[in-house]
Amino acid sequence: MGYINSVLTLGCIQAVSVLGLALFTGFTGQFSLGHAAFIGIGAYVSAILTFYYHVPFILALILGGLGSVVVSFIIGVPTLKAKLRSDYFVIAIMGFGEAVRVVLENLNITQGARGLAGIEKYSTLPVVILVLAVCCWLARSFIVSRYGWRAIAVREDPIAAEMMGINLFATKMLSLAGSAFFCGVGGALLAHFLMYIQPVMFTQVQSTQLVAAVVAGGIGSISGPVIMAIFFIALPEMLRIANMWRLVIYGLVLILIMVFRPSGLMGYHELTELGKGLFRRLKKEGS
Amino acid sequence: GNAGNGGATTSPATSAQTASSDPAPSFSGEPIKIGHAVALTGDASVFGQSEATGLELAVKAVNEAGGILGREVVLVKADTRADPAETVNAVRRLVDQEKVHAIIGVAQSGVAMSATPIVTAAKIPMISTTSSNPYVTINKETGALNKYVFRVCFIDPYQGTATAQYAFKELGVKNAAILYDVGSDYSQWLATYFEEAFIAAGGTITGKEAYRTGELDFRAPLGKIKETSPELLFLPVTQKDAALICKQARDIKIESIFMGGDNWASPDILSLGKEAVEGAYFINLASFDDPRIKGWVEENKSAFKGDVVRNAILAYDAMLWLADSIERAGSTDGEKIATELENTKDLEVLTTDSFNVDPATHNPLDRAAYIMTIENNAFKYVMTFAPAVN
Amino acid sequence: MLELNNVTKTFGGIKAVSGFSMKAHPGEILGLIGPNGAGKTTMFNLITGVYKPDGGTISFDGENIGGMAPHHVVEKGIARTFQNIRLFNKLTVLDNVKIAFHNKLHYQLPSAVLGLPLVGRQNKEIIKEAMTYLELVGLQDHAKRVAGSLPYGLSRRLEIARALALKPKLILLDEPAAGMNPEEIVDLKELICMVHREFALMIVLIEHRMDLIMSICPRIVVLNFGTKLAEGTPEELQNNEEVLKAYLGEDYKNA
Amino acid sequence: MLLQTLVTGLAIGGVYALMAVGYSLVFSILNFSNFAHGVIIMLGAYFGYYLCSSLGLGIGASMLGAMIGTAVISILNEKLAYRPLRLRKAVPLYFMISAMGAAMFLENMVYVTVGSHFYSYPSFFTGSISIGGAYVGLLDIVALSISTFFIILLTLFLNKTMMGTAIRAASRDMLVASTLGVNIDGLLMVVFALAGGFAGIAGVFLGVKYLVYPTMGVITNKAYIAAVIGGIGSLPGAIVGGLILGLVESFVSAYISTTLRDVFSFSMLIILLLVLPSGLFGKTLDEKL
Amino acid sequence: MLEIQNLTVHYGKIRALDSVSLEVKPGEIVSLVGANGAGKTTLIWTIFGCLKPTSGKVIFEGKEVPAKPNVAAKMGMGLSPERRRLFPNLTVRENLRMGAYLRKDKAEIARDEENMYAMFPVLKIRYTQYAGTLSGGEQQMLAIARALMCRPKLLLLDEPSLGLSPLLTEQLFAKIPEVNATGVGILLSEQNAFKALKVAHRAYVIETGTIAMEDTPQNLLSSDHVRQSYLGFRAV
Ligand SMILES: Nc1ncnc2c1ncn2[C@@H]1O[C@H](COP(=O)(O)OP(=O)(O)OP(=O)(O)O)[C@@H](O)[C@H]1O
Ligand SMILES: Nc1ncnc2c1ncn2[C@@H]1O[C@H](COP(=O)(O)OP(=O)(O)OP(=O)(O)O)[C@@H](O)[C@H]1O
Ligand SMILES: [Mg+2]
Ligand SMILES: [Mg+2]
Repeated sequence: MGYINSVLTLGCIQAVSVLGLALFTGFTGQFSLGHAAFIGIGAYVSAILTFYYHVPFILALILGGLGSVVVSFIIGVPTLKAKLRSDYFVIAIMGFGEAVRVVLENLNITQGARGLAGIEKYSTLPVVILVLAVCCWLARSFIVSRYGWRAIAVREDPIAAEMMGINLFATKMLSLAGSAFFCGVGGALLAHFLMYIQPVMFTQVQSTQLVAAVVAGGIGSISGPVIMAIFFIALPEMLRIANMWRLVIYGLVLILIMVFRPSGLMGYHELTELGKGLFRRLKKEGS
Repeated sequence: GNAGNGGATTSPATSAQTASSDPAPSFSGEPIKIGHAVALTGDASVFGQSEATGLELAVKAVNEAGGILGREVVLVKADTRADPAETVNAVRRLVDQEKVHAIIGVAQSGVAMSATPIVTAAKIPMISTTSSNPYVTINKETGALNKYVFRVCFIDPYQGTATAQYAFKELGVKNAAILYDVGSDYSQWLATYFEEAFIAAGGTITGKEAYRTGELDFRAPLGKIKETSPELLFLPVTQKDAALICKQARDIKIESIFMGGDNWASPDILSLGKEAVEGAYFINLASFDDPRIKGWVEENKSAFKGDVVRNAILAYDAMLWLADSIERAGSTDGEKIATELENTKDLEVLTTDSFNVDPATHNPLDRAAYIMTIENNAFKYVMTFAPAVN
Repeated sequence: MLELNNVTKTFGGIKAVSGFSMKAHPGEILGLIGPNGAGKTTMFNLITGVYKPDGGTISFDGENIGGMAPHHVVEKGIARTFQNIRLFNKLTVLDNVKIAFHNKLHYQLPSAVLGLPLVGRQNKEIIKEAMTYLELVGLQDHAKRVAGSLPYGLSRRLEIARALALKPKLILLDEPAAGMNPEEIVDLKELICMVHREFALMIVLIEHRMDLIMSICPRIVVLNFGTKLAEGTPEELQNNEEVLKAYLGEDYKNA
Repeated sequence: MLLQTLVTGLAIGGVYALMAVGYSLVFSILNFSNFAHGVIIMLGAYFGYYLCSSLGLGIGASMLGAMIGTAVISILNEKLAYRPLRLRKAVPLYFMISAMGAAMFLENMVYVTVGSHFYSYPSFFTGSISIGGAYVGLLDIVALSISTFFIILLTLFLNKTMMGTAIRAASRDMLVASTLGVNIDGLLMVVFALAGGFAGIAGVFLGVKYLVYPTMGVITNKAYIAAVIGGIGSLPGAIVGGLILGLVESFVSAYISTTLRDVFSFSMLIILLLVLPSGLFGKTLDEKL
Repeated sequence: MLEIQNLTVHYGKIRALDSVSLEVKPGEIVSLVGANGAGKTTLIWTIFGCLKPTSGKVIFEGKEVPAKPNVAAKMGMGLSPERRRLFPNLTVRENLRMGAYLRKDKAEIARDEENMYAMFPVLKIRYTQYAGTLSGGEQQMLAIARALMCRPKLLLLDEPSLGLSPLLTEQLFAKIPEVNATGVGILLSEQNAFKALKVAHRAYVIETGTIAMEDTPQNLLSSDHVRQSYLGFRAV
């Protein structure tokens, strides 16, 4: 029980972060290999708040998310304003992720590489599911609103979008900040689940897994990435019997998904019914 | 040089060997399940894989000697990749799914720390092989003892102090520099304790440089260190980094003595470092020259066709310690086992005749610090060094 | 009123537009023709802020819009279509139009993120309105199709619908009849005249299909090598030797 | 120390450059970041290691062998993980994910089959030359010259031959390129063989200079950054970017802080991109409307 | 020289072509006339092997054309595609050279290149410019020129007059018979139906994926149906 519970909890926590990247990558079309940094910021901000200052968990959770939002402006404003090509942006944000880790390793309050131990445990499965549900609602609402339309337009054709009066920078920045918020919340949940955090937990490998879940789940879908996030956490566990081979298989599964379902689990599915249709679909998936 | 205890006592390993010719003992009751949470993949798997061999031999020996409480001991492995999040799943799985009675392994301090809450809640004793961070067994904030968490290795302050004092007193080094990995908690701790102890002993630290995990080229920090011409360069880092650092230091003509921590104790450092590590010193948890374990190492090598690292030896010790405690507890109740683990006295294990545990810290007492050197591309035992603790 | 004054744009030595001046009045349909590479599209790009002019001024309703960011230009009431069609290919036809209303909705970020009912209500109304634009161009039956699967001619109409949905004061059409046969051009002609009437629009039209441009533009500007070659009514231009030589070809004399 | 820092920086930069070239090459045709490149470099290091230490071949032969090995792996990688996506006209994002899958697969295959031990090559080019008090490793000189030589060769190939033109053409429109008679499968085989071959050279140099181990491909991240500095897809850019990154790193390490080095090189990257949004040699081809 | 038998093509579930049969005889100019979405472009891509038909065959000079465009090119077909599809990152000159990718005769290629410049002088002025930055009409000229550089036996032109000025359109339609006179078969899909019919030897009318009529241009130009649906003469 406890084991399944723990895997599910981790899966849902990952899903919250993946939801964030789904906004940025899936709906705004911007690729990123640095979002683990936002998870890290959220984890550290919230953990420091509950650990040193005994801030209530709910508040710490939200502040964790907001902390990531603040940091997202540091990378977002210069790079998105400069209209970097997407590949350049990827590398830039990858470097940014590393830089954040360096900072975490060198601060006193984070206790550096030694890690922060003794964080209170608040992230139980019900809590995590509740947060995930709320986040799904927020993300969905965002997507079906005019802010989501703008993001989708930017993803489809930035130039045409601009000619329709869409401010590219504002749209991308809003998505980045939103995704940072979700990742921050995910990080806060993670910290209060593991009860111990270390900068090495927030590497590019972690960012990669977020991207993998988003793309395998389907660009332009909310439900797909969430399902895939949980699946990708559970997969290595299911493969534990295969022991050494499990990561080999994991890699293979990733390729197979791309080869046989190139638009992901739910690729563009909710997209075609943008607006009312999307709502119907989510309901259907829910049942 | 020879191991301190000199004469060849019959180690449990050798007795296990003789027992193997006997017919297989018959067991009664449910087997006792021991979980092994270990990095089988990832960079740390060099240690993890070897640790697994040591534990397998230990379980074999215990079973051949009739098991524990007449019951067979079975081993369940779970891969941690040395990653804290992964470890939570691995340990949960061992505890909840496999229903193990005790856990051995969790070799890295960070990994052990993320496992601590789980085993504490489940009341499953856990013996860590090589997590040397003092706060694995003790809660840093409250100072309270983690009742179910133990370790078989010595802790970082002890190791840092031992190396510093040995360098100052025995090698007669008056100034030293440090190059460490900021991304590794182990390296950070050891660097700190070495620095403190070396200064306390009367030496000077001429330079303290750091790099980040994954670095391959150390010429820049080494260049800075070279300017300060230290007599000794302390490298509390992994064997891979150590080998590279030594090579590159010699390339840019740094003539200092190199010294390292227990992480150096992998044959890799010899094959990688070659001439550059000649004459270097490091501290170890066991000496391969020790006649007590020489035979065992050979046995392990022939059984698993691989190099043996210290984790194998520590895992073996941990298993014997655990077996003895369960036997004395008379049951597989976690609480009782933990109490017996805590009260272990003068137990005969692979590395020593009298293994004692400090009930206040769950650390082993008087764990010998073996000073090793590298000579003719081989490890050579120098002495067993007991640091003066104030 | 759109007013270009002495506008210049060069690309590494090539003078795409040089010292060009022109005026377009509210409610006018102005034709813009000229040989290939004369600088017509560049002119549109300058007006909409894709390029910054190297010299001269561009003003719209008295405000200088030269070099303004494209999304601000749109806010001033200027919309355009593209010579090389640019639709949101993976979205449906309806979504393509719907997005044009993004600035016309009244809710703000907090209510959007919380998913308040008013968001849904407003969105629904917008969809209805978007449908009327599709009907206008005759695409109502294709509303649910993916825009990328439309044939060339229909894609052009969708672009026009999308531009109209921005409710501009001025619309710039870059070769709207390209890829249409004469019969379809007749339809397009009617469409343009109708929106011109209904929305009291100012239209600037680039076109190489003379059957369209000669019949709906009372005034036409001819561009050559980035400068104005001639200006006048269709009849005047059809008898202008220079225009015939540079652009229309001798055949047109008789037409 | 200044001189030594300079030399150190150039030596590291040379390695980055070599790694960046193969990455840039694949990018220039398929327009995606081939994250499997690092792993193929790692395999190159293993191939070379086995050839020279188990079979006792010389460094030249080992390098050639490694190049052939990685070229084959690289071609297989394309055929199995990218070609199906290509046929479906998938967007670059999907290629990147497939590449990540391939990287994970290959890296863990090495763990399972070879194990996680570290290896070091027998010593080659061990000497060093002293120039005004700075020690220049012979290996670094050899590596830098060999890589410069190959990169020049490759640049000539891409810009001066019909096949090179076809590669650049196909990078924008494979379908139309094939209607002109270009055999896309064949072309990509050449491209991936070349990228693989470069990965092989880079792997062997990395192995000789440092070590061989399963996760050594991670250092390729630096190569990606180098490629961006130079402008992705530009081969001269890859060289210059690599050298610049190497120099910045070694100067920051030497004069500011080793641990904060990555923060500095990252900030430099951002500032550079603010001034030159497509890197030093990258071409911005603004789409004409 | 080109024979199409019962070609049916689907996009997913949508049927774009339904059992189309058509023929281009050696030395012939054949026009395709049809409304937007009738399936002309689909037919042309399928002939070239870029789309896989659900059923039916494309036979070129007695051999079946496989679904491999590069093989079709080798067999002697050339294409100027709809929407131009130039290589924007190559210069004008490199685009032309790509047209001659399969040819080996260096001197001939150079001569043909000069011919193209003679036909479209503006391309010569712009020969080092990236194709992506050309004006729409200039791009169209380059697309046609690139197809001609193939020296094909059969030339497929999909809306070649798109975006060309009236003057250039005249010139283009004057050029088509010239090219044809050198023995090149031409299949022309064109919205400018008058011109397309005037220049052709034979023409097909495509309506929603099927061949509705096949006749000589004279007959089609005088057909009421064609006049009303494609030439803009509305019934009063
Ligand atoms: N980015 C650019 N770089 C270089 N030259 C350019 C660029 N953009 C346009 N040009 C050149 O400027 C000239 C004007 O182009 P423009 O697109 O405005 O022509 P146009 O009048 O629209 O022609 P068409 O009728 O063929 O579309 C062309 O000769 C073109 O090659
Ligand atoms: N990628 C696609 N996916 C789905 N349907 C498509 C796709 N491309 C074309 N179609 C459909 O196939 C039919 C034929 O289109 P095609 O482009 O061949 O017409 P066309 O005769 O060339 O029209 P036009 O004159 O406008 O270029 C149309 O109904 C079109 O919507
Ligand atoms: Mg134009
Ligand atoms: Mg068509």
